[in-house]
Amino acid sequence: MNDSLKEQLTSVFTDVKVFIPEEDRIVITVEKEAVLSVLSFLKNHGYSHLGLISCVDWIEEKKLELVYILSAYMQEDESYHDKERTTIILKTKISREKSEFLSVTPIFVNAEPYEREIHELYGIHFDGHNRLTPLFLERKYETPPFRKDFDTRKYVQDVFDNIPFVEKKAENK
Amino acid sequence: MAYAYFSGRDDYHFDHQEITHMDRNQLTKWLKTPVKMGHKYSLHAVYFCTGCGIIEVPPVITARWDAERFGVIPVATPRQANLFLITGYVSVKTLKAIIRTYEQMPEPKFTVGFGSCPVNGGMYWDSYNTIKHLDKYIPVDGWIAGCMPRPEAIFVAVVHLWTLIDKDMADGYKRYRKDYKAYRANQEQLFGTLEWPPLFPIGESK
Amino acid sequence: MSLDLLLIVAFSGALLTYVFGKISSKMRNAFGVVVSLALVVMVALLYGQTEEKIFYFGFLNLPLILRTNMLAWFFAISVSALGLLCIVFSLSYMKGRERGDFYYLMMLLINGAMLGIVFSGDLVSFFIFWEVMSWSTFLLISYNRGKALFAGMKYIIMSILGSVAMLIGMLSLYATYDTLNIVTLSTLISSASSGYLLFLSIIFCIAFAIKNAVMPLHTWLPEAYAEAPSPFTAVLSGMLTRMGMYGFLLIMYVMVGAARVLNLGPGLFKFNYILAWLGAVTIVIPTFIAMLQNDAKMLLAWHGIGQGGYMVLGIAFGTSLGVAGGIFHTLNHAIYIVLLFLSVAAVQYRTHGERDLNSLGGLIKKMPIAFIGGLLGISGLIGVPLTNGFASKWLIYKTLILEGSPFLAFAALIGTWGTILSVFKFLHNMFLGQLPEKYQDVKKSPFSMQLPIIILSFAILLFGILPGIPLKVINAIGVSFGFESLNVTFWGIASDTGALNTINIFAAVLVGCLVVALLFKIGPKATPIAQDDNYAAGAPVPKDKYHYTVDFYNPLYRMITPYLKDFIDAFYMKLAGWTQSLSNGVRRIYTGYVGHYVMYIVLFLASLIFIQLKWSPW
Amino acid sequence: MVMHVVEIIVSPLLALIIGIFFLGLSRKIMARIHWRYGPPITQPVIDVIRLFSQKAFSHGMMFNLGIILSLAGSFVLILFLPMGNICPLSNSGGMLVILYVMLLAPLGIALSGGEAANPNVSIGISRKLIIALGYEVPLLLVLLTIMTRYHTISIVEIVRIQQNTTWALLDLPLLLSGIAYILILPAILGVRPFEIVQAPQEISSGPMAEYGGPFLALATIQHALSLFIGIALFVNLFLGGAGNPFTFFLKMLVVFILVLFINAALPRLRVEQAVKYLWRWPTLISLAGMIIILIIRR
Repeated sequence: MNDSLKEQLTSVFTDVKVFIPEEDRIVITVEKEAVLSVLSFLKNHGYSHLGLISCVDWIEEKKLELVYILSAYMQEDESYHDKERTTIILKTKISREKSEFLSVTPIFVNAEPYEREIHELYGIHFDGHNRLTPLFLERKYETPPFRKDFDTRKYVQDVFDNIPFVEKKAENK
Repeated sequence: MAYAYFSGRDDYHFDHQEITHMDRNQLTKWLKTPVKMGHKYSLHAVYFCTGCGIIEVPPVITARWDAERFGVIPVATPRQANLFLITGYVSVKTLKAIIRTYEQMPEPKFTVGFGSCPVNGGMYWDSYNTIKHLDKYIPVDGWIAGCMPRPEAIFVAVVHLWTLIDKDMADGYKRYRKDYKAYRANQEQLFGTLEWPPLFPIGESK
Repeated sequence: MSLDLLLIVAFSGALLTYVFGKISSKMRNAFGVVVSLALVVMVALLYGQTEEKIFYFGFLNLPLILRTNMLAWFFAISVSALGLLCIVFSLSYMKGRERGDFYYLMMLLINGAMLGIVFSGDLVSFFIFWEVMSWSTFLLISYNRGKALFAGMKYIIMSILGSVAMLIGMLSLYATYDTLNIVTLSTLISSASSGYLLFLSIIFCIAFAIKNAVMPLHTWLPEAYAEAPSPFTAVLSGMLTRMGMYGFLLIMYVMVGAARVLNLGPGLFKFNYILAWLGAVTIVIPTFIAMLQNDAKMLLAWHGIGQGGYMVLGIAFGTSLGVAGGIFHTLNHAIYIVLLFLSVAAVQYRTHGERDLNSLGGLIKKMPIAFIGGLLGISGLIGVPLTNGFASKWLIYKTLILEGSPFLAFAALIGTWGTILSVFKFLHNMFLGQLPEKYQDVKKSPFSMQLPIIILSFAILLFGILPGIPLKVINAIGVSFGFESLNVTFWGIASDTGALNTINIFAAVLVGCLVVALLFKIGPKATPIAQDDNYAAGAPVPKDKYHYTVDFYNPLYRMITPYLKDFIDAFYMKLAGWTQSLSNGVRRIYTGYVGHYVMYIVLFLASLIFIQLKWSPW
Repeated sequence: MVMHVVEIIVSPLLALIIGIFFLGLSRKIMARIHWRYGPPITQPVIDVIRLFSQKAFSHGMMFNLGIILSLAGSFVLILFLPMGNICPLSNSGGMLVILYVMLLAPLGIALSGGEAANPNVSIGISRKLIIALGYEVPLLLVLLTIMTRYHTISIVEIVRIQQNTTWALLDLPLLLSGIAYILILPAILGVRPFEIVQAPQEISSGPMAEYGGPFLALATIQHALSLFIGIALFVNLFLGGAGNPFTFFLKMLVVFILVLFINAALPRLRVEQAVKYLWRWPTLISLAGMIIILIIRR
């Protein structure tokens, strides 16, 4: 089954690398241009549930890697098909300096909050996303806080440790 | 020990002799200091369950460790409460709600930080989004250290709170009124501008 | 003080006000107030007199008779007093509106017409004044055009139907007894056959039921109240609609007489019993419809219908307590409904005519006087103890329970609880709750608006705490109808099957409030905070994002809405539609071609000839 | 005369003590049902003392007046209820006044809460009024049935007649009405399954949401009094009142513990469900009772 899907993918798309690390898991690595088409292809093949979008910061090779995790819904209650057991992990890498990518909300509507989160924490701008407003954070960060070059200690010292203890302040006065 | 308790004040020393024990049935004390006794034995709590501490609260208020024995019950709104229990780490966004809720509680009011995170950040000591010391923003009368403290720790805290109330040392609300300028300054340094007006006139605080 | 002078002052005053209006508006306002004040004084001087004046105007050689007695005085004093208050209120309400002279003319004309109705001693003058009142009411209802015109149409059509019914009754009376003098008639009628009396009562009661908006003849009222200019709506709801009550009393207890009217008709279907049931229906259904209204004046209008049910129920039940309760409730209802409409008018005046309950709110700090008026008004409407509505309702309930008709009593009581829901929504949505941003700088209402509101609020409390004051007059009326006298004290009714003693309740409430206030003072003084500083789970309550009194009773609405449509109104509308199309069909006959007319004539003659040849009737 | 004044002073105090005692008892019994030790029975007193010592926040004039009005209304209502042989205002309007004075308490709370523009308060008020309309329908039917049966509108008379003959609950024609009243008693007292108004988990205690300090203390006292009133009315109407306050108290205790078990056993209904229930079975039963009475009187 998975092999058949692999063949289909490789036949349809030119620059996809598909490998199956273990049973029920397919890892697809594509160039960022092909992501949308591969996603819609997979969706048409029944993998219509976008479980998660996450992001990895490969700081050495100056890349940000976006990871889309897809799975299929159960067809009937009695038994699994191995298709429904399968989890598809679709990876693509984009440049770190010019961190822009296309939004997948046209294909998966529920990608909206995931992309807002990634935009907030990794500073990736998604074209075609209708509201990239802050989701979690209260404060503004000059470098997005989940990037590896964000110096947490320094930030904490600058922000939280700079706020004095009230007792000391009262003594000083 | 699964927990340690220490006061928000430096001059409070952890001493088993000084600790007030249950004196709810001593009528003379009721006649002498009704207000203190009332506050000791009817602590209506707002459990501000920010993090993992939420797990410790249900056993405390239900059949296992029935906190209602001591008159400690959770209430619906801060207006009705006089004990503010912050269980778990405090993120920047949560702090806003905490300050607002604290200012909405009627005086006298007592605050207890539950777990290591509100004390000094705990395991979030270098997090980009978790304020480390809660008592920089609102006054805290007592801490329950530990990650996580056992539910009994809450009762130890309550007993220590009785002692503090007896000794007039549970004066967090007075400190807040006295140093309101400093507290407000800290809050504004963190948030920029606050969208609610000052609780007390700034000029009054000296 | 002579009656003809009173009426001359009333009508000439109205005309002179119009004339002065052409000169200057200030003069007009002053003169209008003076005239209505003079009317109050003159009526007040008539207290306790019984006089009768006969004028021969040679109109069908019928004498025009004016007479006064306790009943007439009771209605006249409330008409003139409330008229005065509404005129005073209008001073600032009508400022800067077009056709002010016309407005004042009509107000004063209606005032005079109502005085004429209650003082007229024969049916001809009664009918004339009645028509004057109806027509000028129509003109004022359609004062602001648009929807108001439609409402006025609805009103005038039903009112004409009523007048026709009354006319038929009068003609038959004239044909039978050859006089229309009420006093003479009341003596002559007592010997008439009960079938004829039933006919009379029904034909007249149709007329008065339309005016008093008894179901199923109520449908003109809601739009009329909602669309008329607010101070006039107060007059309309307070006194003008209640002329129907005067009519009921006139036909039932003055002309036919209590002895006969209470056992007209067969067995269970006695005339007054059916009327009482109509009253009960009129209480329940409009009260629940009022709950669904989102328009302040519409809501009050439906309550106007419902409260009318109490009065009809009271007087139709025909015990001394019931009749007293019915008459007393007429006065009380007049007071508090006028107060409520004036409060609404005050709010409208400041919020640019805003009537929609869902877009008002939080005005208590801005317009405290209007709020007090609204609060006391709804208390009277509900019948909270120590407000006037309670005393009259108490009388009605007591007689209903003790005379063994608990179902009527149940209808009355459940009507009260429906009232609570809807009027609390009225108060909450207007004065309590969230203050919209756009009303942040609303000012207090001007003094000429506050004065009537204060006076009426005071009256509500006075008649609630000392109901004996009006009850003495009402008791005299009841005695004149031939009921046994009630044991009226200043603070209620003494009786062995449950007495009413408002002074005790008053003392108890007063002391209770004082004690609790002292208790309240024990604690430290509360810190005042802003209205929007609320606990909403640590988040700020958003301003103007939403108005959380919209759909105040949503769960209840979902349950009861399907059963509460105004089916009767829909039916009448359909009827009107049919009539219109029919008359359109008839109009097609007049084509305008001479040939067609000639053809009609020829056909007619041919038919005549045919008939003559066939049956030879001539 | 002196006796009268003494009664006027004593009966509210007695009612207050009994109500507060009931509050404490309810918390204790509920705790035991939950297999907890529970607070001391004086816990409500401690709470009230504590609340009176706190510095509350006030939203305005009506916010203060409303709560005062509501508590005063409850105190006044107690003066109309015969408690054993104590009834200060026996002939000042009878049952009808009681029916209407029952309004003052919720009306005061509603006015007071209305000025605090809190969404939860508004929701709680509307729920309170709806549920009141719900249980008033059967309640009115029951009361009218009793008043028709005994042919008086004075509650003292009703109690006296029952003392001379037998309890209304055991008087066969009134049995159905009694059952209907028992069915709606939880709704009148506002306990589960009708604890819709101040549902702490849902709308953060509804009309009480903005009350703190002395306000909440007065509200607590008012709650205690309303418990007393609801049960005392039932005892007076159906359990034949009592000759002296003590037996009266015992009867109330029995009824209250019954209600407590219902409260402990059942979950909370939604508003529509509650109103549908109240308008179905209790209404039908009380209607049948009224029809029976009417047939008997004919």
